[in-house]
Amino acid sequence: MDFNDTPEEAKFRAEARAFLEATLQPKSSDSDRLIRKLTPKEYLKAAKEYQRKKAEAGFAGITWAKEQGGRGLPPIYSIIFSQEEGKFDAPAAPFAIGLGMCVPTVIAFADEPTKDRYVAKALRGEEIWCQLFSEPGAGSDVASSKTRAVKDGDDWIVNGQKVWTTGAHFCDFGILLVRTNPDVEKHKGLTMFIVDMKAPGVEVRQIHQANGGRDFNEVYFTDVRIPDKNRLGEPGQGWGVALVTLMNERLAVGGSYGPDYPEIMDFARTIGSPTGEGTLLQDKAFRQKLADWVVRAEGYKMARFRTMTALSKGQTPGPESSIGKVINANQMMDIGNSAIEALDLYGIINDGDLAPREGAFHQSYMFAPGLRIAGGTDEILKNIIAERVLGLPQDPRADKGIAFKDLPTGR
Amino acid sequence: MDFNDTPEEAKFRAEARAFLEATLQPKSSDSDRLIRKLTPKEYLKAAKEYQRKKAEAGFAGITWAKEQGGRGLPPIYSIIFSQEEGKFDAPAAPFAIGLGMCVPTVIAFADEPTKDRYVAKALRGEEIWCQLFSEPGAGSDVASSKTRAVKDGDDWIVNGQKVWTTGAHFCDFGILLVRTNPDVEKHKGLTMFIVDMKAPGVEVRQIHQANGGRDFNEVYFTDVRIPDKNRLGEPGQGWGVALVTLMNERLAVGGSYGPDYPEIMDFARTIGSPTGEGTLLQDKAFRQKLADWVVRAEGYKMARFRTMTALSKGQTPGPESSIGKVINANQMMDIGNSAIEALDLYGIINDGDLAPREGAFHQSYMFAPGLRIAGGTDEILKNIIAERVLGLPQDPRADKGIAFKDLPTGR
Amino acid sequence: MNFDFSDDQKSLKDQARKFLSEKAGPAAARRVMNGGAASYDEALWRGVAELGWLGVSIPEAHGGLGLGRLELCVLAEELGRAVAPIPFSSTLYFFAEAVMLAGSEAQQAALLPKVAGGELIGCMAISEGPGAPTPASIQAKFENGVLNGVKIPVTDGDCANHALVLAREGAGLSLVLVDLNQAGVARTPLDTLDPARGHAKLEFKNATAERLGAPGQGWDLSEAVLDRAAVLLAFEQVGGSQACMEMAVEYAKSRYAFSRPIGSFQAIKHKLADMYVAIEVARSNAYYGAWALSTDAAELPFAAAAARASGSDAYAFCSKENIQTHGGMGFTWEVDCHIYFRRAKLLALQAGAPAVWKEKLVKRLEQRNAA
Amino acid sequence: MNFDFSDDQKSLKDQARKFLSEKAGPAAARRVMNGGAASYDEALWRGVAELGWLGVSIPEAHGGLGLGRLELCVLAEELGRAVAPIPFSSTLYFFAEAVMLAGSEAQQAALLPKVAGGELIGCMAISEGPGAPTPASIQAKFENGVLNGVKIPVTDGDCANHALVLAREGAGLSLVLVDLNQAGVARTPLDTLDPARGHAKLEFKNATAERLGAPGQGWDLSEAVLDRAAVLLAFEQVGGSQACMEMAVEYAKSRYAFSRPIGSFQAIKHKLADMYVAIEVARSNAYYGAWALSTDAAELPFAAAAARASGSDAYAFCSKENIQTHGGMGFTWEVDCHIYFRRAKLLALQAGAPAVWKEKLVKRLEQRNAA
Repeated sequence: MDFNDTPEEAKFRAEARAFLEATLQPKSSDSDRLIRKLTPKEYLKAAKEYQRKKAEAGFAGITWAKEQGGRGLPPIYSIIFSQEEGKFDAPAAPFAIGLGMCVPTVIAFADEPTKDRYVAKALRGEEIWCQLFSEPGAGSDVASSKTRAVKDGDDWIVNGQKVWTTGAHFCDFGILLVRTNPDVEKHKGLTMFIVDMKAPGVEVRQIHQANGGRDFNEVYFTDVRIPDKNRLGEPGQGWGVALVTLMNERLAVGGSYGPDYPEIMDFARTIGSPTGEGTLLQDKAFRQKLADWVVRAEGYKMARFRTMTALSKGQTPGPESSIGKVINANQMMDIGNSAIEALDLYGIINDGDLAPREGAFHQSYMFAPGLRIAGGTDEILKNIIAERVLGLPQDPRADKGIAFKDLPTGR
Repeated sequence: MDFNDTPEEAKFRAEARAFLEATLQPKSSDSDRLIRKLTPKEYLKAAKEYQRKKAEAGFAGITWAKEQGGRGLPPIYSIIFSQEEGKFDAPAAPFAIGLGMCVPTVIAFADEPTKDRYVAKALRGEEIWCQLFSEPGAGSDVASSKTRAVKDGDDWIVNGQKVWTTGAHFCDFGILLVRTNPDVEKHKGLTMFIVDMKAPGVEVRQIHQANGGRDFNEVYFTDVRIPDKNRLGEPGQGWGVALVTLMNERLAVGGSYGPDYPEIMDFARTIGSPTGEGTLLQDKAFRQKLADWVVRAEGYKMARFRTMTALSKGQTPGPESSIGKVINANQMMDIGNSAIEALDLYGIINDGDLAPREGAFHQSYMFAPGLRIAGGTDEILKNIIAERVLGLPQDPRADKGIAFKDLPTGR
Repeated sequence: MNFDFSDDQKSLKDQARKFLSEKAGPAAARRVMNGGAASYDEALWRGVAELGWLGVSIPEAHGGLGLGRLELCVLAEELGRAVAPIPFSSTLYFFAEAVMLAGSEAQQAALLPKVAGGELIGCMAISEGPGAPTPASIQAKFENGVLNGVKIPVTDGDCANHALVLAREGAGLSLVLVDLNQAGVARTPLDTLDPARGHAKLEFKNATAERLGAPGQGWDLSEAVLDRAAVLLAFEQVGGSQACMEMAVEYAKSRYAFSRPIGSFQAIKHKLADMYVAIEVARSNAYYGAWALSTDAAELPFAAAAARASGSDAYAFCSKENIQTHGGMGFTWEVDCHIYFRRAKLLALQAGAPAVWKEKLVKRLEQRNAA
Repeated sequence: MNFDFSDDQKSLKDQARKFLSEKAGPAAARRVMNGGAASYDEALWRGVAELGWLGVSIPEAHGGLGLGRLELCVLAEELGRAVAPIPFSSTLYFFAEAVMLAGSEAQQAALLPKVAGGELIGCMAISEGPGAPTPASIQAKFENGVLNGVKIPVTDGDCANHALVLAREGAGLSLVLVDLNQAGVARTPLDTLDPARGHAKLEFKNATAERLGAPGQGWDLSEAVLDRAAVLLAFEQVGGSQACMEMAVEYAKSRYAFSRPIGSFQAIKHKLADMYVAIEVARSNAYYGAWALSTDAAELPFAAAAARASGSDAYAFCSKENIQTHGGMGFTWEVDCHIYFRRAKLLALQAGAPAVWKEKLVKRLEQRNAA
């Protein structure tokens, strides 16, 4: 039992490190980051530039097959690269979903000409992709999507709305889950398409979030024409295609979000305890809570090392990696809340300039409620663990054998 | 807003107090209680004697109609009596279920001759009643009882098993929920009977509990004959009868169980903190937990005063009183656990003689898991609150329109 | 046993709910959040004044209705339910309570009628920076009728025209009364987690001020005021929690997932049942606080701490899980969940953080047992 | 990255599970609980000795297999899973670890072969009464090779033939080795929450004893032993938690209520998912502890505290909710739920209560950051 790379992994890590040092700046203070210093437009340009260099150096599509321009390596290698990349100020975010989830789906389901058209350009960062699954009426139950596509000659005509789309405003293409047959069971009437985000009838609007931010979009489709050759998989097979995409989502193992126990521990040294005796860090009640956070954060970190070990041995991790978000989102909220309450009334101030240190806790406190929902609510993730890991029976299904158009919707 | 009795209530309280002082000893140390000092046989005798005196003094069946030998007063008066009775060493427990739940059901559903036969004797303490609903295969889902009753001339012949019956070994009669028609939906094939616990074929066995105690019984029925005149309600109407019994159960508002915050606070003064600095009561972590217990215990106490106020105004409290057990059972476990862990390894000792003070915490820690289940699990109580108080939809029903005999049982 | 509000008080409650459902509610809060001219809803404030609510707890002799604290509790619950964007709590729970508790006859005669008439917005200024204030931490200085120092943050400090300020006077602390509309006072508005309520930093440079109550009594006095405010804030917290639960229940009944109302899933049902239990506990403790406040009972410090601790916990839980129940929609600005979530945090901090009150609760329990 | 047990270690695990599922498990625990002749399962103990498990961590030079700590962790998990009623932890995690850590060459040569051979049952005696022991609280006294004092409770003190006792020696504390089969030692068996394991009160009256390690090093030494035991106990806790979860899952699949398996109700599903999460966290921390123990890493004190804190929490939760999942049946003596519930409490207390370890965890975090 050890934390060491295999010789091959160590060699790869060294190569990656060399490439990154030659290409990027090490991570610096928040304010110096590219994402802060550059305009969105400049940042996107830098991101595409960086992606091109990754591709040229062979660090794009690390796990993809060679014939797709990838490197054909096991997943552990892309984790090793991310570990190293994480130490630098890498403008990689805009490609995460496209190359992590969308293009792999294209590779899995598109014909050769289609792949030739899209895959290489995506890998070289020339085109960015987004994922269009969730709808206002189809969140946890994404298979009940009702955005409609109707065949018209060699085209399909799409009308409807998607929501919570990351990066829709700067993306070139998306994979789009639509309803092509409302007369069959909900899982059987869906079809997946490649959609040109610049096509007429596609309208992107930013979502104003509860925390004040605007990180996601709504995408409206009005008589948008999609050629049938952009179809991924057979008509009615869309759900199967979507499952492959979501499977890839799971492999993108989530890290920590915002301040965790080290940050609140530093903070606790500098603030008085609620009882007025000593610092917060000296407060026994805080220390017991801190221990719980440490145990969860370290436990999660070690669980990821176990996952990496499995990957390193060529196994693919299952839904058990769902535990990450359940732990982290709630811990993030709990830690943010504890820091805010330790400030007493001063904690209500939400002004990065006035209280830069506190700012991080406010941000994570206000973002955490969203994180408990995004990419699967706590409740859905616990169902996944219960059913797919522990093998418990599914919830009773109210939609068995009922055509989509006849399903109760409460409206 | 005040905590005072109305003049009538005050007058009644004084009468009750006078009767109790003349009849009982004030509550003394645990070891001096009748329940400890007397043999079970002697205790039962004392209980019957006390019940007779209550009846003679007009403090039995306080809420019952006059023609049933009751006093025809609103429920608040029986709560006032219990408050006063609680200050004395009253051997009242053996009658709680019979007079609280069973006999009121008899009164509600039996014909005059039957009532004449049973009610007065029960009220005077000459006969004790128990409730026979739960079965090994029908706990939370008591309507799926499968103890069978088959008509045979003017009798019914009963076979099956009931479980978790309090006092079955000393009871004279019970109300028994049985399946008389398995060919209809489960709620429609049940019938309620009065059963003579001394009848041939009735066998009572004590249950050995997880905490080591033996407070409940299993009752086996082998070809037990019950005359049709002992039927309560029409054949197939048993579920409606049972609901009336369970409604009365709810009115028997549950008090606190075992040591609560005052006891652990006293205890915490005498034991060191887990950090080795000062006493447990001085430990800030303990103090925060203590505050939560205080808030729940006081909140529950005040909630009961609100219920009493409603009763005092002639309203009947609804299922909201279900919150009591959810709060108390978990708090009891939490407090017991905290006391045991504060003792460190010494907490493993479970010996009343060696550690009398600790004993109470051990007892409640070991009994609490049962309390979370008895009389409705936490999960069932939360469903009741969600459905009957908040009006949320029922869980999907898998048994709609299916005959009892065809219901899936997993066996 | 009559542990409930009277019929008159209940009809005041109904009247308040009717009025506030038209004039206040999340929509009004949004108008202020989105940065209207004022940092509070002036029309709503005038309406509340016209209804006489500002005088409910103020004696008739001083231009109030002289009804009492139970009526104020009733209004507090409804204002909390309506997340009302007005300086009601600062003016009545803190400022007016302090004046009635310790103000001289002259001070009461000068200030209370203005409060009752809606001409005076008051606030209380204790905090001077991060962390729970202690007698030792207070730096603001009062001497020879002049106040110097900085208070940050001050709830409603941006719109109030009078403040009660905790400041050093000689060896001890005193509570001093300051007219904020004077040269010696500088205000800086602050961005907070609850933009529907105004907050400011107040800087005093040789500001004219007068003491309220005896010199050196400032800390005990402000603790006494906080106890009274705690009960009233607890009712706002109960009202807000109730609003969250009702909002979540309605959504859970109408929102379908997997072709069922999400309220038919136990994960949601039990979440909502937990809200109900938390609210029942908080409400019952708040009632006890109301009784103690209205009768000036010796139990007030204990009851206030219990009411505040459970009120803060209930609102934190209900506002958080109301978002969760709404799923993605709950995390959008357009849906009202976050307005309650923000207000819950303000109310939990306004008179001191939950951990502070839990410690107070235990201290008072020890004192009660010692007594 | 190779953060997992080796294939050899995994096959040892399989072998252990196979053996223990036949020879141990709740049934064996019940035999001891119901008060057999001995306070432990002697046949099982012999079987374990024959398999060489008692020598797994002991060097070959002293008659062991010299495999190491990872193998011991593997066995600990399986013994925890099987709620084995034998003095394995006292003998190996505490006694043998202490002897290997601080025993003289002579002491090791004299004691370790007997441990490996199953002739020596050891125990560790620190507690002298209610509450967490501190350097100041220890009263037992060792001088001139003689021990006096009382230790209560001592896990396996009723069946052990040797004990390591923490006692005052001059100004400091020392760890001393006592043969329990001598006139100067009186044992009184104790009733405990976990009757499947023996406990006793040990009274020493001029008992012959010898020091283990340097004089005055007793406290630090016993802390070091507790750290090692903490990791191994954490594996027992993980094994026990896993057994509870599997038991609950099986029951939830087969038990029907409302004509559905209760495992199809989200209240049960999410309860079991919470168990799974708690176990994954505990297991991962335990693995970290195993790595630190097996490599004698500087991280051991930190890793041990994290492993113990999460192991105790996980087992407490899983054993409690396993009862709840079983409903009424879960509260009967005949169903095994309570056997795990009882063992969970013993394991949470055996090397010191959870709150003690959480405080240790934070202290060590502070030290690590300071370093």
